[in-house]
This record gives sequence, C-alpha cells and structure tokens, in this order.
Amino acid sequence: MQFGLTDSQVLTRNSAREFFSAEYPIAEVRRLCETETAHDRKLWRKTAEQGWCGMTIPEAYGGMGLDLVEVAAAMEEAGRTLVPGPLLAHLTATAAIAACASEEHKQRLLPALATGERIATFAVLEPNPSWDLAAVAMPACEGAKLFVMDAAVTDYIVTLTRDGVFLVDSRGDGVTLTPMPALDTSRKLSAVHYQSAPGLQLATDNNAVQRALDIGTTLLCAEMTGAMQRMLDITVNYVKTRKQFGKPVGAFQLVQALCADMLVATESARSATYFAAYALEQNLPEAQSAVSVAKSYIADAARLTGNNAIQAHGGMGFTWENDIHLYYRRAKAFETAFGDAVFHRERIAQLAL
Amino acid sequence: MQFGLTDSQVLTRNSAREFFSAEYPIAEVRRLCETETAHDRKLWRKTAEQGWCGMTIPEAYGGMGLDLVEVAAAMEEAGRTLVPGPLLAHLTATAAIAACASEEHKQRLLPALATGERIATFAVLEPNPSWDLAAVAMPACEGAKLFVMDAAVTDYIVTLTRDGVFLVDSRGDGVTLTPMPALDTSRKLSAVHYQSAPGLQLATDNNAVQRALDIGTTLLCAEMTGAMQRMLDITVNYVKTRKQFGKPVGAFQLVQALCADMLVATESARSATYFAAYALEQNLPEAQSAVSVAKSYIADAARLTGNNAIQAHGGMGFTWENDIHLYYRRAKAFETAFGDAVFHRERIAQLAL
Amino acid sequence: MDLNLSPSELGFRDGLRQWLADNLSPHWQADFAKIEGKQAQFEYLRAWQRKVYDGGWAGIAWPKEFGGRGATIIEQVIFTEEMARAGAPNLPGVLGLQLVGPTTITHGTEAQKEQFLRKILSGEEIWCQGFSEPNAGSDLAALRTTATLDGDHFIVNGQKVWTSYGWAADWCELVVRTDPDAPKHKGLTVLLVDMKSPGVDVRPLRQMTGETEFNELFFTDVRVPVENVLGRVNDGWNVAIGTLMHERATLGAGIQIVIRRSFERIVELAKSLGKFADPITRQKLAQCYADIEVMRLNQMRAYSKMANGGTPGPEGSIQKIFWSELNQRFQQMAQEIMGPYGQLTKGSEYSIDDGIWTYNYLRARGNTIEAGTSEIQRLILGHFVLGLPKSY
Amino acid sequence: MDLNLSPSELGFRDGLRQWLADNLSPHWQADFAKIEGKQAQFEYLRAWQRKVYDGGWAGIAWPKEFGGRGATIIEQVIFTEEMARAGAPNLPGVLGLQLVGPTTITHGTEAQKEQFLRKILSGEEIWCQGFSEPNAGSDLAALRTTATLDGDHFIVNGQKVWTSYGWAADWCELVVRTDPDAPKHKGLTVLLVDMKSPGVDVRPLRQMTGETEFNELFFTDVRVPVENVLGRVNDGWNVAIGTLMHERATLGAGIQIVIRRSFERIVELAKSLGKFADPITRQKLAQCYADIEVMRLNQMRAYSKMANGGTPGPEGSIQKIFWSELNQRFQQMAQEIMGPYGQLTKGSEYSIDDGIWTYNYLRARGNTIEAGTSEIQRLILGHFVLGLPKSY
Repeated sequence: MQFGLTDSQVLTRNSAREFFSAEYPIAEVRRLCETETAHDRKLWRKTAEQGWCGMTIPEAYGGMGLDLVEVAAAMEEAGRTLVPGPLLAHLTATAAIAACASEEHKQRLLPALATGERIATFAVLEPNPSWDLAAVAMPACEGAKLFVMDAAVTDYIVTLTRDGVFLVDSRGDGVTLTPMPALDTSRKLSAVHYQSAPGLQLATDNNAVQRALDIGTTLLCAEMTGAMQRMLDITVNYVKTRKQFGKPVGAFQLVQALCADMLVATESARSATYFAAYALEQNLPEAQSAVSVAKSYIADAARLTGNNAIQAHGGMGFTWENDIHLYYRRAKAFETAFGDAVFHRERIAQLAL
Repeated sequence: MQFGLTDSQVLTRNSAREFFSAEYPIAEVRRLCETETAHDRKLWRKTAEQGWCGMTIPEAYGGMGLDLVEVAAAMEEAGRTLVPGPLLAHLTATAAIAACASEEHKQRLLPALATGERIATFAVLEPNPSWDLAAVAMPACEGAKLFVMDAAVTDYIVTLTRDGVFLVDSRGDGVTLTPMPALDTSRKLSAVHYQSAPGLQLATDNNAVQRALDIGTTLLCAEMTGAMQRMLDITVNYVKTRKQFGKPVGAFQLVQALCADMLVATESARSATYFAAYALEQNLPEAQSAVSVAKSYIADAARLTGNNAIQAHGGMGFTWENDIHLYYRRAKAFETAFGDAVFHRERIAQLAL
Repeated sequence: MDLNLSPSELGFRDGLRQWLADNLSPHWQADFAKIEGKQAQFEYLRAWQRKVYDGGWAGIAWPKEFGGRGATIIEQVIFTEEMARAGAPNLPGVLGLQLVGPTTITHGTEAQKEQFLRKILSGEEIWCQGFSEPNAGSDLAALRTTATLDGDHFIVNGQKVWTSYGWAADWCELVVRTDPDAPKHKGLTVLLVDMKSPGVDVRPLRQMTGETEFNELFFTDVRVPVENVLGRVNDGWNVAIGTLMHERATLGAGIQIVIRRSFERIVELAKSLGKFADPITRQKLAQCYADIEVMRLNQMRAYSKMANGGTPGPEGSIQKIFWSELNQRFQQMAQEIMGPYGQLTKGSEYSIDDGIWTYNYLRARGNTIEAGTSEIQRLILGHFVLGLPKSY
Repeated sequence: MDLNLSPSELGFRDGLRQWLADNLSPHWQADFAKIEGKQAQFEYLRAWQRKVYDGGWAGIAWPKEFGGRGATIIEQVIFTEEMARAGAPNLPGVLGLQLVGPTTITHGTEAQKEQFLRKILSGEEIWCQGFSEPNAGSDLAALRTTATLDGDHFIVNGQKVWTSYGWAADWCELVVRTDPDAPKHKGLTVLLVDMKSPGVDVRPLRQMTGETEFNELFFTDVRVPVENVLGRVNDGWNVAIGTLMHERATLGAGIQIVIRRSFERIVELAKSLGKFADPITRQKLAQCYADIEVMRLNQMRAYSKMANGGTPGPEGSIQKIFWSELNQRFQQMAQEIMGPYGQLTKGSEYSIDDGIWTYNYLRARGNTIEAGTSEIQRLILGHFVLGLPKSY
C-alpha cells in the first residue's frame, strides 16, 4: 500500500509544474482574465503540444491516456498557476466523448481534440439548475443551457438532453451564445440557446457520461487543491515579512492559527482529491462517493482557505493588486460547479449510508 | 426607549443574586446533585419564603406577580449559581395553571403553589419526543410521558394529552415514576406512566399553555445566560493566574480569543433572553419568534461557551474537581429542553419569514 | 426595560418620516443611475446633503450651538435606521458629520469651529481621514507620516492608505508624527489639511471587488499652518482614538438595517426560486434571522447603556465582531440559496438584482479587516474588557 | 499510488484475522461486563495481552531481536485497524508496547533491554508515563519534579498528573529535572522507576466524565538506582520528545476505526428513530461521513510517507487536530440525532446503548486537550511546519 505518487506520476507532476509556471505567470493570467474569452490561441497551442489537452483521451485516439491520478497531479499544478481558459472543460468533455461515443465517432472526433486543434466543452445546467442527470429536461436540441464553461472558444458542446447526449457545433446553425459574466474571470461562462440545432447523438442515455462528470469534478478538485496551496504559500510568505507591533505578523498566534487551518484544509483537500482520482481510475465501488466526499469537503475547505488568506493579509488582502482574490474568485465558482456541497452530501447519503 | 433593567428590576435581580449565591454555594449544589432528587426541602422552603417559587403567579393568588423581565433577571441569578431542583419546572407549571385553569381551579390551586407548599411540574414529551403541541398523542391519562423534570419531588404534574391539559397528582393512583438518570444531575428527569390516572381537566386545548411553555423556555434561557456568565468568569479568573511558558496563559492570543468569543456569546445570550421576556410580557406580536430566536441562538452559544471554558482551562477543565463541567452538563440538557435549535428554527421560519 | 419610543422619540421619528416623505423622491435611485460620471454622481449626493441640512437633519447629534440639535443617542439610532429603511442616499459628508465634526467640537479652537463646522453640515466641504498607512494598519500608532515645524507651518511628508472619499475631499483629518523620539503613542499630532495644498497627491486604491472605494494619499512637503493643529501638538493619539471608538460603536446601526433589508430580499428570492419549502434552506434562513435579531438587540442594549451616560468604550468591539462576521455568514448563505446564479456579476441578463449579491459577497470580506480586524477586536475585548494581559 | 495491500501485507492481515477468529471470543464483552472490580477486569485484559503475546502479535513493530516482528508502518496500521474492527479488548500494556518499549530499544542499555522488554510484551509488567505536571502541561519543559544524585541513587521528589494506568503500573517512565540551573529544555532526565518503591503514592484523578481514567503520582524521596536512567543524564528532553511525536502520529489509526464504527451505529440509530429521511439529518450524516473519510485518507498519506523512510514529525499535528476536532463534531451530531434520549446516562432503561453516547460526548472534550492542546498543535504547525516565528 502506498498513498503517494509513483515515479511516473511524480514525473508528470513535475513537468506540469515546470510548464504551467513558466507559461502562465500571474501577470499573463491577469491579462487573459481581462480579455473577453480568457483564452489565448498561442498559449493553447503550446499547452496542447505538451499533450496536456489530450490527457483524458486514450493513446489509441492520439491522447496521452494518462491514469487519472496523473491527470489530477497535472491539474493541481494548473490550478496552482490558475491556468485560465477551457482546459478543464475540454478535459471533461473529451472524457465524456471517450466514454460514451461509438467507435466510429471516437475515431472521427478524438484525435483533433487530443491535439487541441479542436476544443470541446459540455452543457448540463438549465434555467432551473441541477446536476442531477435525471433532472435534465431540455429536448434535443431545443432550449437553453446555462453556465456553460468557455463555450465561446470551443468547437463542440457535449450537450445533455432528455433524449441523450449530443455533440453540437458551437458555431453551427441554431446555436447562440450569450456571455454570462461572473466572479471568476479566468473561466468565462455562456448561456447557450439551441434552436433546432443539429446535433450528433453520442449516446441515448445521459448516465453514460456520469463517470466523465465525476472525472471533471475530480479535476476541478485537483485544480482547487493547487489553488489552496498557492494561497497558503502566498500568505505564509507575506506574514513572515509584514511587520506590525514590532514583529512579523506571523509571530502572532491568531495569525498562525489562520495559517495552520489553511494547512490542514489544503492537505486534507489533497488527500480527498487523490483518492477520488484513484478510486475512479481503479473503478472502486466507492468511486462516486469518493468524488462527492472530495467535492463537498473542498467546497468548505477552499472557502476557509480563501477567507483566512485574505484575513491574514489584513488590508493588503483586500486589494486588487494582491493575487489572492483571483484564487478567491475561483473558489467561489468552485462551490457550485459540478454540484454544490448540499448536492454532493445528499449523493453521499444515497450512495454510502 | 431603554433596553436595560428598571430600578425595580435591578432590585429584584440584586436580591436574587444575594439570596441564591448565599444559599446555594457550589459545594451545596454538588452535594444536592449527588442525591436522588437534587432537592432539599429546607432550602426549598427558604427559597419559597423569599417568594421565588411564586414569581409567575399573580398577586391575587398569593404569588409575586412579577413582570417577566424581573423573573428572567432572577432566573439568570439562579442559573449563575446553578440552583438545582424543581424551581424552573415549578415556575413553568404554575404559569401554565395560571394561564389555562378556571377561576375556581386557580383559587383552589395557586396559593399553595405560590408559597411553595405544593410543587408542580409539567409533562409534554412522549416516547417519540416532540415539542410541537399538535404532536401530543397520549390520551387522558393513559400512557407514558418522558423526560419530565423533577417529577419525583412534585405534588402535581400538568399533563398535556390529546384531550387537553390535565392536572395529575404525582403520587396518586395510576401514576408510576421511573428515574431517567441524565447528564445534568442538578435537575432529575423521570418517566411518568399513567394507568387510568385520575386527572383534573384544566383546559380542553393544549394551545392554552403554549404561552406558559414560551415563558418556561425564556426562563431556561435566562438560567443559561447566568451559567454562561459564570463559566466566563471562572475561566477569565483561571487564565489570569495559570502560568505556562513563563506567563499567564491568558496572555496568549489563542486563549484570549477563546475568552472573547465567550464574552460575545454571553452578552448576546443576555440580549436575546431579555428581549424574549419583554416581548412576552408586552404581548408583542413577535413574542413567539423572539423566544425561538433566544432558544436557538443560545443552544449554540452555550455550547461554544462551555467548550471554550473547558479548552481554555486545559487539563484542569477536564477534571471533576473544576466546576465548569456542572455548567457544561446543564448546557447539554438545555439544548433539547423545550425544543432543540432545529425545532425552534423551523418555528421561526413559520412565524417570521 | 422599555423598548417603546418615548413621546419625544416618537415625535422625532414621525417628524423625520414626514420630512422624508416630503423630500425624498421615490424614484431617486433610477434618477441617480442615469447620472454619468463619479463627480456628477457625487454632486447629486452633495445636493441631497444640502437638502438634509436645510431640513435641519444634518449632524443631529451635534450641540445646538454648532448647528446640530443635540439629539440623544436613541434619536441618532432612529435617524440612522429611518434613513436606511427609507433607502435614502448616503450623505457624502458622513466622515465630517460623524467623526471629524464631533472631534473638532471636542478638541478644536473657536476659530476652527467657526471655519469648519457649518460647511461640514451643509456638505459645502467634504472631509476625509488620513489614519492608516502601508506599515501602520492594526498597529496604527506605528505611523510614519511626519510633520516638522518650519516657522508657523508644519511640513508634512508621507503616505496614507484606505482613505474613503479621498478623491472628493476638500479637507483631511490627518494623523502625523511630530516627535520622532517619543514613544510611539506619544509624539503624534492631528492636523487639518487642505487637500488643495501643493504636494497632496490622491490616487485610487483598487479593491478586490474591482471598485475604487478608497484612495491612497501621498504628501510631499505639504505646508500646513500651525493653527490647523487639532487639539495639542503631540497629543494626537488621544484626539484620534475617540474617533475610532465612535466609529466602532455606531457603524453597526445602519448596517443592521441594510442587512435586514437584504435578508428580506433573500427570503423573497428563496420563495421565488422555489427553495423556501426546502428544510435545509429554511434552517439557514431562520438561523440567519436569529443572528440579525441578536445583532439588533445587542446594539439596542449598547445604545441604551451609552444613553445612560456612557461614552463608547472597548466593548464596542462586540458589535464590530458581530456585524462583520454576521454579514459574511449572511452573504455566504445568500450565495448558497442563489446557487450558480449567485456568481453572476453586474451587467449579465441572468444575474440576480444586477449582480449586487456578487459584489456584496466580495465586499463583505473587508468587514472583518476595516475599522480594526477581528483579531484586534478580540484582543481588545480580552485586554480592555476582560482584563487579560496585553498580547500584542 | 496504490492502495491495494501488497501480497505480504495481505498475508499479514489474513494471518491476523485468522488468529483473531481462533482466539477472540465473540462474547468476550458480555463476559467482561460480568467481572466485578477494576483489578479483576484488569487481570482479564492482561490475560488477553498474554494471549496476543503468545500468538506473536504483541509489539509487532519492535525489531525481531527484541521479540517483535519488525512490522512495517503499514502493517502496524493494519494491526491497529483490524483489532479495532474486531472489537478486540484493549491491550493494558499499550504504553509499554507503543511508547516505553520503542524508546527503550532506541535509548536503553543492554541491561535495561534485557530486564524490561520481554515483560512489556507479555504484559507481565505494566508501564505508565510520568510526563505532565500540575504546572507543566502545554509547557512540558517547565516540569519541576526533581531528582538529585545521592551516591548511586537519584532521590526523586515531585508530582505528576494525567497518568494513564498509573494505578495498575509496575513501572513508570518518568521525566525529572536533574539540573535545576540549566535552561529549561536541558537538565531533564528520563528515569525508569519501580512503582513499588517506597515514597510513590498513586491517587485517582477524577475527570469530568466521572470516571477515573487517569492518576496523579506523588513522589516523596523515592530512590531510583542510577542504572535506571534511560539515555543520558540531562538529555531527557530528546528521549521524551520522540515518544510524544510517536503518540501524536499513531494515536489516530485506532480512533479512525472507532469513530467509523460509531458512525455506522448512528446511521442505524437515525434509521430506527425515523430520522434518516429528514434532509437536515442526511446532510449532517453525509458531512460527517466525508470528514471521517478525509481523516482516513490523511492518515493513509501520512503513514505512507513514514513508510518511505520518514520518522514522525511535527506534521503529525495535522492528524491530531483533525481527529480530535472531528470526534467532537461527531459526538455533537450524534446528540442532535438522538434528541433528548442522548443525554441519558448508563443505567437508564431509556438510554441508547446504555448511555455510552453520553460518556463519549463528555470524553471527547478531552481530545483537544490531551496529547497537546489544539492551540499548541496549531502553533507547532505554524512554527515547525510553515516556518513562522515561535509565538509562545
């Protein structure tokens, strides 16, 4: 038994850390957040060239076919540098296609998605938003999907309907996108209106993509773990140097307790995330509840970490100039994406109790 | 507008403080807790002589007829010294009789209850316990009432049944008491089994005693406020003198924060309690929700205060010798008595939202 | 205990209500929203203050001789609550009215009172405060902005941060160090500084919300005449601390009403979103309602105590801790009820109440930092109220 | 990452399970409950330890040469979890097995190893620890129990508190001050003290639960031969600190299983009390389940790290904080689910599970105090893990 990364997983993580921190310095992230799409084609191409866009696609279709623990390790690093744009949505959508499409469709679609030449996202929520797949009510492909991540820069939208899973051309006929400006500016949301939109049916049953959504949830948790670690690091660094009353504020017990609680939360988030990835990878019977454990725990832990980070900074934590708020905004978006804590706790009650 | 005690209310409080602290020193309380009933006839008589047992009975029937803010002020002092035995149950039960009985019954019953010659308690909960009066299911007077406070030392039990409110002789035919030993040893609970027990019908509708239960709830809150104040005082005193690492532990920020939070909780409990008493006294439309605000807030605030008190004491807080646990036990009993926080929050939602 | 308003308090309240009915346009918010530009918006608010002043409702707590009406603390609370309840515009001269004015009345010279007070009331002159510095936040007494005497002027150099209304202000109540050799709480002086003086530079300070509610002030060889010292030279800590205590004690009254109104709105939203029947949501709402009630009752008790002859003391930290942490819990709860819609910002057709909830969610993080962090407030309670040793 | 047990780990587990099936009476708890008197109960448990020893399962982590089996950390965790899962009796010599034994193996002389180790394993001799004192709790290094050299003996005087198994112990690992002039972390020495020595007085220490789980030890001119020094004279802090770190790191493994079993029971109770359909209760239970899972996963990660060659370090405080505070939240939740029945104590016909929940509720308060308070654990994380300045 070994709860830790294997050598090859460490290798993946290290190269992710190197790549993302070199290519996505925070100034670049801030610049992208101010753009309409938070997406830069050149950067996306670079990211794709390293294979990161095809992490969840099997090698047979041109992807990296990484195991999910490795993908999580890479996404933790992406979260640490707050990689903006459609990476997470793309990984989730491609996992969905890989999971539910026919062999023919996979061979047709996946290679270009693996190389990042094409970008995909997925659409679940409707005006009365629920992450319960049984609540999907929109007929194919007629109506509105809301809160769709990064739709504006994608080619395809994996769309859940009451008639099953459809692949819809994001720029095709009968598809209208409306921006939904939100707190987290690093990942833009859109409303997608379908009006007799032609779609390629990938599966007749939405349950075929439940696993892909669980993968997406887990990768979101991995990102957030990286973000929590970064907030902790920034904060510890600040309180070591910031002085009040003649000493570093980190020498005051109340500030140390804020930091200690961030540490406990961050390490716990990491444990929960890696286990969820492992359980999915191994198809353990408790995989779904492991994902819900991670998501519901981290919803609270990330908020605590963000709150403490701002608080420990004092006034400086409340400024635009300080990077904490970028992570804080993402933590807010995290809370509801892929289902909020109440949703996942109810799911635990159903699956595990 | 004046949110504070009037001169006469201050007078009542001061004489309560003087009396209870003189007559119920903690050693005496501990001694009584170890007895079967936590009741001492001599002490009860002394207490009654001062009029405290008749506080909620109108002067016309031989009581003190105090306004409820005064009664709350007195009970805060009783709570501070952890007065054991049937005082709270008696005040609640006599308020119920005063509220719902006929003139003839009041004249017959109340004078002896006002002088403490007779003692009363009340019975609401059944094996499937609920404080919702609509859930009272026991027929008159046949079945079981549980968690009845101090029944073993009383003469009467004001018994809620689905046929209305009955006064039952605690020692009469068809009434069997079984002790229910519990955490708070200062106030003993009994199961009361009724088997064709003769009872005097006081009211046909249990709602006639809802106000009396709200009064009981408020007095329980007042007691708990006094208990919280006492836990705070004991703790502050201890951390000023206890030294570790070369200084009083009260000089450490984490210990100060524990105490500061106790202070906020205690002051807030006091505000909520006095307003509930005032609102009941003035028959304000928001009186019931004010009671539920106090009860639900203090359930959490008292637990926090108890937890912090023990924690700030370190190992000493975990000993039998330290008085904190006596208050802590009462805080535990407080949580469910007269309805727990979930019950009262639902009541707020119904009444105020 | 008597929570009814006295006849004179009732008269005060009804008079104010009548005045508001006569003078506050019911569609002012729509009018205001149409005004373009920060300065023009500010002038609208200044005109409102002038109206309030003309009606005799500005600086009501000030003594009559200085243009106030010597209102009791209860009347002040009534005023704050009624203004909030009516949704009236903010008074842009609030810092002058609530903080600088009263401090000047206590510590100012006759000439200063003559020069400043009337214009504070009318809104003709707007005041800001220069207290915090980059290296003097919680440790305010560590401030480094200096003033050195040069003939009949002080020469001021240094930097202030977190100054509300800095960009709009005509004058600044500035705390400076006049004796660098004295212990840090000694050697401070309060200067009344003309913001149009050469060498004063006002820059926007952008918050995490994206707004620039505050400014940074830079002072480079700014000359301030000695007659603009407020109180005595090197006694600035005592002059300034009264202002801070007052801020802590009274800030809560308006906020209480604002949170209560927001709460009523979120109950409405819960109902319209079909969530009000959900037991989990009901628990959250009821718990929040109870917290708001407790805040209100705590404040009433505190004001009653002050009305009985107390001045705002360190126990004001109880109110500060309570409202700031409550507002954070409340905003979080609001987000939970709104679900994914809660994150949408101003300008989205899908956002609820045009994204004000998103802004409020972020803004609430500042509550436990501004006007003294929660950490400092707890240590103030520990040391000054409970008598524990100083721990910082 | 591989959470499957390796073939050898599986073999270890299955061997233990088989041994437990063969040797642990399924109705031992009923048998045990019938035994009257603390001493007789203790002898029952001692006989159990002897059985475990004879089966080769005592002190599994000890090197083979000293009678252990050199089990890996993962095997130790398996052992703890399996024993807890089977509901096996506690080993009354736990302090010797887990703390004193390993410390003696590291620091002891050949003679000490010869004299003590085998009897620790078999339960023939029971050990306690004398660490905390009335004035040395969080500040352990401030301890005042003295030992002065008198020929070939130390003369010990002082008092210890919070000693588990003090009343049953044959020997005590005692930390004493041997050099009163040295800085407080220096000048300490660990002595191995025969509890039957004249001048040793053991008194029960009653906890808030009403039980006397701990003892106070009083030492009056107790003579301890110099050959009973463990490690070097005046190096006692280094000898003792390893024991403490080990305690923090490994205490959680058994507790995790105990809480998990309690949790399963409370789910059952929620169902039988008709509360499992209530959405509020479901949320509470699920949140608690998630917390328990996170605790388990945190522990697995920590043990894996230790298995990769680490020794227990200050990050063990993460586990200590997590399990202690989780258990308190769990007990509170259990109370909320049981409603008024939760308060009933042992002996009431109405109590649930004979009042064990009530006891557990009170007992849990000690969790954030014993083995280092939550405050100290957070400051350890701040200073030793995050590198912040020392703050106490």
